Amino acid sequence: MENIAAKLLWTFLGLLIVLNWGMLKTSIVRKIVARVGGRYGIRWYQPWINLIKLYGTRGQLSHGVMFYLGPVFRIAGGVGLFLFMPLIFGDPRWSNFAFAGDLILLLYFKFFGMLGMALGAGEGGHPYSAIGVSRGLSQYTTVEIPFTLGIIALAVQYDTLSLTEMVAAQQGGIANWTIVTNPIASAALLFSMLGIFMHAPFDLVKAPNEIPIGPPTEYHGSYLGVLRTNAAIMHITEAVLFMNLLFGGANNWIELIIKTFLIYFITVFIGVVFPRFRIEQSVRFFLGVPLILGILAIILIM
Amino acid sequence: MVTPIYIIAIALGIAFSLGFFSKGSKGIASSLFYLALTALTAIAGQWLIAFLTGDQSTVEVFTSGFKPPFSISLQMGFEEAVLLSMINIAGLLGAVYLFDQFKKYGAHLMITYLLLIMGLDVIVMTRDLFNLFVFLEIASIAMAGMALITNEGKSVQAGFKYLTATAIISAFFLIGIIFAYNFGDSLYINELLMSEGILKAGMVVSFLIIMPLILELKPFPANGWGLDMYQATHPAVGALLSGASVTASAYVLYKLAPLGGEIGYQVIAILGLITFLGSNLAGLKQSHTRRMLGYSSIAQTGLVMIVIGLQPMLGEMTLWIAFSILITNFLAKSGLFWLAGIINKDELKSWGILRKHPILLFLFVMFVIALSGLPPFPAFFGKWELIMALANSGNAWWIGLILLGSLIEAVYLFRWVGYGIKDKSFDFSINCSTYKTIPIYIMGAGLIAFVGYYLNHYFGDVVWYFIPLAFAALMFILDFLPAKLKNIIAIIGMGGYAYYMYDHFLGVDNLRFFFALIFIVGGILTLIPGFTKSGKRLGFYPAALLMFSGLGMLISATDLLQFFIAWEIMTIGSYLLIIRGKNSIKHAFSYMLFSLGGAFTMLAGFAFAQSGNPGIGLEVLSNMNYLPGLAAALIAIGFMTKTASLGLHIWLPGAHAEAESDVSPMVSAILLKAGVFGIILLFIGIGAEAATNHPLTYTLGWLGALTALIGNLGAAFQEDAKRLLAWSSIGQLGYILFAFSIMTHLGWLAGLTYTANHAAFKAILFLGIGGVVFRTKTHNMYEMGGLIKKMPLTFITVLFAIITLAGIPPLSGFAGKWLFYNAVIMKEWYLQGTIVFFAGIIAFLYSFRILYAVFLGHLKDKHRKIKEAPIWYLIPQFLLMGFIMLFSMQPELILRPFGDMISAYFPTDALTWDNGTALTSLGYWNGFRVGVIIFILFGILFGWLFLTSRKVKKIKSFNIVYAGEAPERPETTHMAHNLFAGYNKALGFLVAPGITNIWKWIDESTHDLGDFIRRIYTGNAQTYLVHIVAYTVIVFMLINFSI
Amino acid sequence: MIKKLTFLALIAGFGYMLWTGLAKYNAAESLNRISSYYAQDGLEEVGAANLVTAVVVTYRGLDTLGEVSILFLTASILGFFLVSGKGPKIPLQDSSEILKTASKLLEPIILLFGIYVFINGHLTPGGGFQGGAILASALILAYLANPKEGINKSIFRITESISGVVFILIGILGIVLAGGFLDNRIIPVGSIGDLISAGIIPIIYIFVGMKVGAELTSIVTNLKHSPKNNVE
Amino acid sequence: MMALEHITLIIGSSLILLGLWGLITQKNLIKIVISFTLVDAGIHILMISLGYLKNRTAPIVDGTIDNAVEQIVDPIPQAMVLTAIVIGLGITALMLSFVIRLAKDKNSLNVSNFKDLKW
Amino acid sequence: METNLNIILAIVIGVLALVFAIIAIYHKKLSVAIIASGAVSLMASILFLLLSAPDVAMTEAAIGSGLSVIIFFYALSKIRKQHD
Repeated sequence: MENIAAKLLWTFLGLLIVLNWGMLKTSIVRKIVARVGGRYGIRWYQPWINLIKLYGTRGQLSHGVMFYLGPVFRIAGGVGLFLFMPLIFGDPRWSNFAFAGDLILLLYFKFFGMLGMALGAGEGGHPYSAIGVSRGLSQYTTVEIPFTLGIIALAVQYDTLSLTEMVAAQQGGIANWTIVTNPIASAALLFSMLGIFMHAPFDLVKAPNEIPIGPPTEYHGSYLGVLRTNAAIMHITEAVLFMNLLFGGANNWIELIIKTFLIYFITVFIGVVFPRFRIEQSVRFFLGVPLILGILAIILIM
Repeated sequence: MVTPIYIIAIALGIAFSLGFFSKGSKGIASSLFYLALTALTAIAGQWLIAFLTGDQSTVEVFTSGFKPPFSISLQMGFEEAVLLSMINIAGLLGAVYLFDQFKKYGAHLMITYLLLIMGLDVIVMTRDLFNLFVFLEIASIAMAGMALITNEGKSVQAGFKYLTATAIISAFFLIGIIFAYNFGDSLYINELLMSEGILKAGMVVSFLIIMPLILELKPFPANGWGLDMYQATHPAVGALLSGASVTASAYVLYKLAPLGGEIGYQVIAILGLITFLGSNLAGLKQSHTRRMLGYSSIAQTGLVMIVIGLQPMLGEMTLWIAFSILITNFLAKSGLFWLAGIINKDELKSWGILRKHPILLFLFVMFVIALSGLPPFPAFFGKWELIMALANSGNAWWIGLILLGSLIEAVYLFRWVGYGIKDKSFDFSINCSTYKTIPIYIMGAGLIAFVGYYLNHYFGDVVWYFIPLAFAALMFILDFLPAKLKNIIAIIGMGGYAYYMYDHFLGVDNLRFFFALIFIVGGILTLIPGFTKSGKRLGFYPAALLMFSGLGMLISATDLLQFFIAWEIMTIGSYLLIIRGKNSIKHAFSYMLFSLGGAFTMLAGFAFAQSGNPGIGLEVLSNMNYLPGLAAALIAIGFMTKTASLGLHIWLPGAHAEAESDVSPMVSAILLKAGVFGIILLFIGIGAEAATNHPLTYTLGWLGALTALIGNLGAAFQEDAKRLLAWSSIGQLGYILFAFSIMTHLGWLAGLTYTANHAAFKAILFLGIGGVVFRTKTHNMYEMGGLIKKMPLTFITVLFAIITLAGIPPLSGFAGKWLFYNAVIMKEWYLQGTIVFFAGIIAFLYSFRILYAVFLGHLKDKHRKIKEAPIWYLIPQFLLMGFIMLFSMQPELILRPFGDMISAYFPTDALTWDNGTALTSLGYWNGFRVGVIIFILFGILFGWLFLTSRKVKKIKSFNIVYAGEAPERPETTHMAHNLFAGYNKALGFLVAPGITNIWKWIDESTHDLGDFIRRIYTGNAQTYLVHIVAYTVIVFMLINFSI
Repeated sequence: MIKKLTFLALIAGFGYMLWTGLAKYNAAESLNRISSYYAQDGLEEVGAANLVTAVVVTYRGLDTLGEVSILFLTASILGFFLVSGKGPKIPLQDSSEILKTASKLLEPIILLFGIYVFINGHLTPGGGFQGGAILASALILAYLANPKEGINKSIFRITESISGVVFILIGILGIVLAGGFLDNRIIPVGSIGDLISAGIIPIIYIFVGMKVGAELTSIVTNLKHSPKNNVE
Repeated sequence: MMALEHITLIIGSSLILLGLWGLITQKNLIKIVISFTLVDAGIHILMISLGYLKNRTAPIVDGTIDNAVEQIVDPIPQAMVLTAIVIGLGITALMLSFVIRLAKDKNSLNVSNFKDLKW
Repeated sequence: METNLNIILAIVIGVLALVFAIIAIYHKKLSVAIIASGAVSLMASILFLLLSAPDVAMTEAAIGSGLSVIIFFYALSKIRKQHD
């Protein structure tokens, strides 16, 4: 009984670290992107201010239960993903509840948040939300393929589906990181990472948010705060997922922070260079090179 | 016992004496006439009873006091007694039916009729060749005379064609007789059959005797004259033609067939096959009812000819098979002709009038089902024995062609039934005077009596097997009760059956118990919404119980015959259910065609499987030694028509969508599992060890994956809610097929989990959407929207079902996906696995679509006042949701028994459990813990958000971007129409109706072929004579130069 | 043109078929088993001098019964079928002088000859059918000669029925008294050659003769003119 | 010269073939019925000639025949032909009545005008 | 009987029968055709006599040529009367 309480404490602590690191990362990345654009960018503490302001204001209106449940599903998805993700290798304190489910659980749990958000936006009744959701779902289906192919290739290579064992197999120097031992599967996974993060070239899904009358204006106050926290946690957790899969996991927090930042930076780096894709283009893109890479990875291990 | 000679004496005596009565005294004449007919039937009946009670042996009746070769003799054996009673009963009932005509035409017509019946009787009995010729003449002249009853231009032409044709045929027969007498030195048939003189004289003698008898049976190219008689004469004449005269001439052919020797039999069989296929094909394009019935009865005669032709191979079964085909044709055809007489309109559509007379409609549907050779009617048992015998003697081609022919026949028969049940375009009324309906009732009763006889004959000892069928039949009788009462009776009946299944199968054979659970308990749940319906709801409960009894019997079937009968009964029941939908004639018709096509392929598969094995038990599937690959493939195709796999799926969207709102869940969630159960049996038969890379399971794997992909993709682009769910069923069934064809422990475990999940969530979805459709009266999703406010409970259940469908973690759907992943990786089927995963993710598209378009978005004005779905729709949904919750929180409770079931067949690398965590060699998963974490997490966050924004104001969905100004057309803001336009552009081509076009092309080309074939009947009497002469000469040339 | 050729080919084919049967045929030297039986003890058993009659009436009595019923059938079909035809009433003009006088002369002779033929059908060639046909031709001649009188339909119908019923009764008597249906040994066979011999055959042939005569006249008269349509 | 029965066989068969030819080619209904009678006549000739035995007399046992078995022709085909002729008459009569009725309907005797029932 | 005279007679009668048959089929006037068919059955009855079958000859003569010709003519007259 007591180790469960301790477990909860450590997991909560882990969550706080990841939350703050998430917000710090967004501000650093926004500063870098601004610098590239010749601007100063936001202050490093801007995200914290936003959060405090959002949670401070009182929510004024709601479109019904489902509108409520949208953000709740979203945050539950983000935190849930975090809970089942082993952060630090070898240290039981930081491997959260990874023992409850393996890689497939993570794979499918991402959908929990997505579906919830889709329904919430739908309930909002705003026409653009439906368009945004349909774009997101369509794009996501094709992103999943190279990702699944890569996962299967790794599962066969390491002969396991549990993430902790995969990380264990990658210990001992860069030589036996997956990126080195199985480059093709890693390439496929990296391509799909771009899609999963929904950053730059594939961020058509969140495009309506930028227009003032987009769904987020409906989500204000504490709802928007919840969405912001979830965004921060999700980016870090997904980065940790790719770290564990491809870059040999982390033995301590510093290694984790550096690696997650670099991983996230890959997407930002590509995002800045490429213009935004239309849905058919992104769907066809993912059915092109990434798919071939994925199939190649499978054939190699066939 | 009255010597049969009195049949002739009475008939002729009274016929001659009828001459006394001029027009004046009609009363005495008609009473004498009916007396004569009853006497004839009595004599035949007396002999039949004597034979049936077993102590009577074949009797030879001599005339003119001398022994046979020197005088004419009649034989009264068991076959003759049976046929005589059939002919005389047909005569008596026909006379009752023609009561008004006899009153109008008086003594002369009575004489003709009496002589016709007497002629047919003597044809059956006589053992003398020339005597046969004389009485054949009497029968054909009398029949031509009967054609003149309707006395308008057309029937006179038909009579003329009939008379000229039979005259030419008897002329040929006369030549044959004189040859036979000259070379065989006798006219006594028993001697002729043995005489070597005929064989020595070369083929022409036996040819000239057998060919006229074949011509008499109206073989395919040369039967224009026969068809016109069916079309233009009084329906009672048609009934006599197809009932009595065909039976008599078929028996004569059977009597004289040995004359032709080995080649003779082959020729008869081949000509019979050409007739069977040709006239069925020609029947396809018919719109005139009686002409179509003519084609169908000629096809049945063709089938009887095949049976006679295959006598050397069938041995003593020939009579039994021929009898079962003839008795069905006799009872059903006469009934249908008499019905046609009552309706006396020519178009097929006009049979919709029968909807006003339920009893006649019931008889009509029963007759057609009996004719198309479906169980439990005699023709089916005949066909079954024929196919089995053909398989045992190893000629597969015959099986294929015979089944193809019967499928074509089923096409035009069921199209006709569709009109009968559903068509409303009639504007006339019919008079059902008693003397016209009594014969039909008697024929119907006769058919049911024979069904009882055949069932007792085949399943005498296992009669308990047919209790559910009896219960369904009981519902036919109770159909006059109010719907609610019938619903209660049905549910109690199903409950009793569930209890029987429970204590009969639990622990004994868990696999069957699991499927019994889905079928029967699922059935009860889907019956509950029936309480919403008021009034009588005629025809629903018998059909539903027929389907469920078929499903139940499928489970408890021990051999191939029981399995096949259960399969067909289930198909008939589901067909009668689906056709109840408002505009579901076309879809029910295509459903029936695919099911029948599948059933016939399965029958062929069973036949190949059982050939070479002693019995026909289900274990025969495990050691097929005659063309095993083909047999397994055929049986698989048969089952796949029910699981709507790719290529055989085009019937499903229409059939499930157009069915009534409480029929769709029955048909979709439960009926499809019958196909799955079949496939499991087949795979058990194939056996685990042989299946590592068995070509069939490999192809089925790929087929399952592609079906999943196309099914889900198809669902994503549907506008109609029920069609979306139907397409999704196709996708899910593709999953299940894929899972089972992996043929490993985990694969089957995933399959079973999926079957359980699909049964649950598909029932919820169809019931939920059924409730929505019940309230909003429309299927199209873009006309719905915002129903979450009005129907919150339905939204909850549908949300749960969608989460299970998509396989999102906390709920049991994820268990299926997880097992899938492990099974695929261990089986190394990576590529197929990826397609299935891609399909799984597409499932999100339509999951979101149905939730968004139906429940979220803007509430339409016309839906402002609708209430929540009726309570009867919600109860089963919540019960099923409870099951899903149980399965999600405690997966071990269900997966462990599944595991024990499967380890009997696949012992290696099973799923192992340690306190709640399922372990496979690859990964681990603890359903309970994952569920608890997520629910707690969800609860905390929901509570926190709820607290921080308590005093929030509810805003109507219009007060969004337009700041309170409701847009004039709310539809524009509910973006439910063509939701995935972008996606459609990218991947839409995959769902283009390619396969539907292929099937449409097949359908059109067969119809064009049928149309081309029937063109040979130009209507010119002379051409028909040319046909007869040409047919004889060509067949002679072929035989002559082929020896 | 091609049509004719195909028909020709068909007929040639049929001819070839017959030819295969008849090519090697040449007449048998001696009677086969059945006909030699008829020739030897058939005479004593049936006692008819004319063996063909013996075969037709007793040995193959059922055929004759069938044949008579065919004529009866044709007559009744014409009866109910043509009678209902409502053709225009044609004025019956009188026949020519020669025909009238010749018929007065010929009629009795033909009648006498017809009756002779079917009375001793069992002795000399001929029998019920031939006699009946001759009788019919006599009656038709009479009718042709003076069409005005018209034919009293009912007489023919009654003679037909009576003779038919008698024929059947004789058949049944055959079962009761002698060996089987239509057996002719109901009354003693008598010696071959004299008038009253061959059992019941002469009586059968008398009735058959009358029946055929009546039927053929009614068939012809039905064809000739359709009497007032009396079918309500 | 040729045997008697060979001659009659040839005549009989050619009569049958002629009758069939008439049946198939002639358009006039009456001609068709006539062709039927020709076919019947041909068959009857065929039957009798098949029943003929060389140098034998009619099967009637009057004074001139002492030992019937050696002297008479086969009586059975004759009995059969007797019945066949009468049946032939019956059928011809019925056919003619049909022809009368058909002619009344369409006022024509050409067989190709009676094509109401087709396909 | 097989006497030479009979054989020649048979050939002549046979040929005559065939000629009458051809007339019966091809002649334009129906009445001539009918008479020709009567003649054919007359020839046939003579042939029957030659084949020593007197009974059949009488029947053929009486019914074949006699009655059927009458029936044909009556039918022809009836059709002609309906015509105009």
